[in-house]
Amino acid sequence: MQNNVRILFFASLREAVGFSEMHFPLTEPCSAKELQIAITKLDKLDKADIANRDLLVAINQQLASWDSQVTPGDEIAFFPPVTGG
Amino acid sequence: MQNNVRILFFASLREAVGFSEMHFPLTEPCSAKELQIAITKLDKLDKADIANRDLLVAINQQLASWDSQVTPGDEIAFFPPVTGG
Amino acid sequence: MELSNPNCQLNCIVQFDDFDIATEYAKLQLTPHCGAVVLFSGLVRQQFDGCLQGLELEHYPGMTELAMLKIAKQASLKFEIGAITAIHRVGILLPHDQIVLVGVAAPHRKDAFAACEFMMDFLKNEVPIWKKSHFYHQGSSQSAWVETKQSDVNAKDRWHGKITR
Amino acid sequence: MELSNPNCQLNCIVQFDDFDIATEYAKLQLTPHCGAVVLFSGLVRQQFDGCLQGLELEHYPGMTELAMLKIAKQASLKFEIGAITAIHRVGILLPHDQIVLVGVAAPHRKDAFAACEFMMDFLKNEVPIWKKSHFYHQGSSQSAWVETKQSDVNAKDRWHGKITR
Repeated sequence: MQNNVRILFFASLREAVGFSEMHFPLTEPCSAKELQIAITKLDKLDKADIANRDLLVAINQQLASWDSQVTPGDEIAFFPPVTGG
Repeated sequence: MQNNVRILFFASLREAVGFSEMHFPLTEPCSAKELQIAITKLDKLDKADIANRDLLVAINQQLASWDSQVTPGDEIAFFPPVTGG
Repeated sequence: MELSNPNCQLNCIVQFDDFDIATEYAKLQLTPHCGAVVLFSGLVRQQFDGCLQGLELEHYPGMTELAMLKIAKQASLKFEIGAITAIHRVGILLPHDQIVLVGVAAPHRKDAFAACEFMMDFLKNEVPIWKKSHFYHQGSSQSAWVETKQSDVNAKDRWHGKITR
Repeated sequence: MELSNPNCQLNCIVQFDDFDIATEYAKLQLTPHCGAVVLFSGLVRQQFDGCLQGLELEHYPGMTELAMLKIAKQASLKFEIGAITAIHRVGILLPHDQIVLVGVAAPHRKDAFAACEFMMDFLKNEVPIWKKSHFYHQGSSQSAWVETKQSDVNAKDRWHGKITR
């Protein structure tokens, strides 16, 4: 059984974080919001100010709400509002 | 000074009339409706049943209302609702 | 003579020949300050259970061009756009043939879409062109003038009261 | 997995390469029973008083394609259409370059216009692509991430409550 999640950052958030991908230990399901709060406390994400950004979240490549459930093994992406088209 | 108008017919009306163009004597201004009624009485337009058709009228190549004024020398066209596009 | 926006390029043509959408698009693409191009192409749709042989398009030479240009001028005043191209074919057309092209270049997509739809809604109701269908029915060739659709009248009427002339 | 209309051909692509609008149009033109094709092309618009050097487009590989297909499936259920083509470019693009193409073939123009606009309104809000502007300012090269426009959010929101999922 998997015991972590893969976390991706894009665009201005990726630049603020300084890297595009990390793994984070997770053994129990939690909400996307709880995961966001948990990683905000990491030293290496200190300067990215994740808590105070207007972000979207995707779980397994689908846009999700902040109370959606994250399960160990999932791919989670945090990113700013999109500007394609 | 001119003493007639050029009258054009298009599409199903042209087919009903049997020709596409005629001249009609006109020495005084009248309304488009009055002109329509006048030509309806012509023997050669008898079968076209102009009075009972759903027609549009253009005066000098501009869509016009039935009370618009027709002046000697004008080009008048009668035709069914358009179906281009 | 109707007013138009002098900063909007207007190009209205009636022709027997086919048109090339790529050529018209390439011109629109170079319109200054434009980020959006919307193209509408109207095609001869197969009908009569596949028995349509073709469409014959009759028009009023002279007035057709004036009527198209009048609509394009109205669009240039009503929307923020940089160029309009409108080409309408006449003559005999076969199934899948191109009938009409309207292309609009604009800074933003909302105006490009709206102007293109406005052009088509008025072309359908105010330009002196008539279609006659030629088709097979029970073994013989027949023809019938296309009837006006109420949906086309309604499509035009929804713009009323909003038109800048 | 979202439902879609099995009679509607869906073709969604993300690519670095440029696309050819004539090639995509030629495919749409052959869609059975279709009388209307609407194409939208989004271009890199000159900005910053002519000092834009280019746009850099970043995306989320994998999710981008899924998100585009999801919107196309919704459109295929919501409108009476026969085919949708959506191509979005990523990478470095220069002024006047093509960014995105959405093409829709439908029996009638109303659905073709509506589906094309629906696709664009949702592409702008729900597909993970981000633009960064590179421009000259006071003699030096600078860059800035493009901000979301409220008008794009509003354009999407007007469809809410009408969406068949």
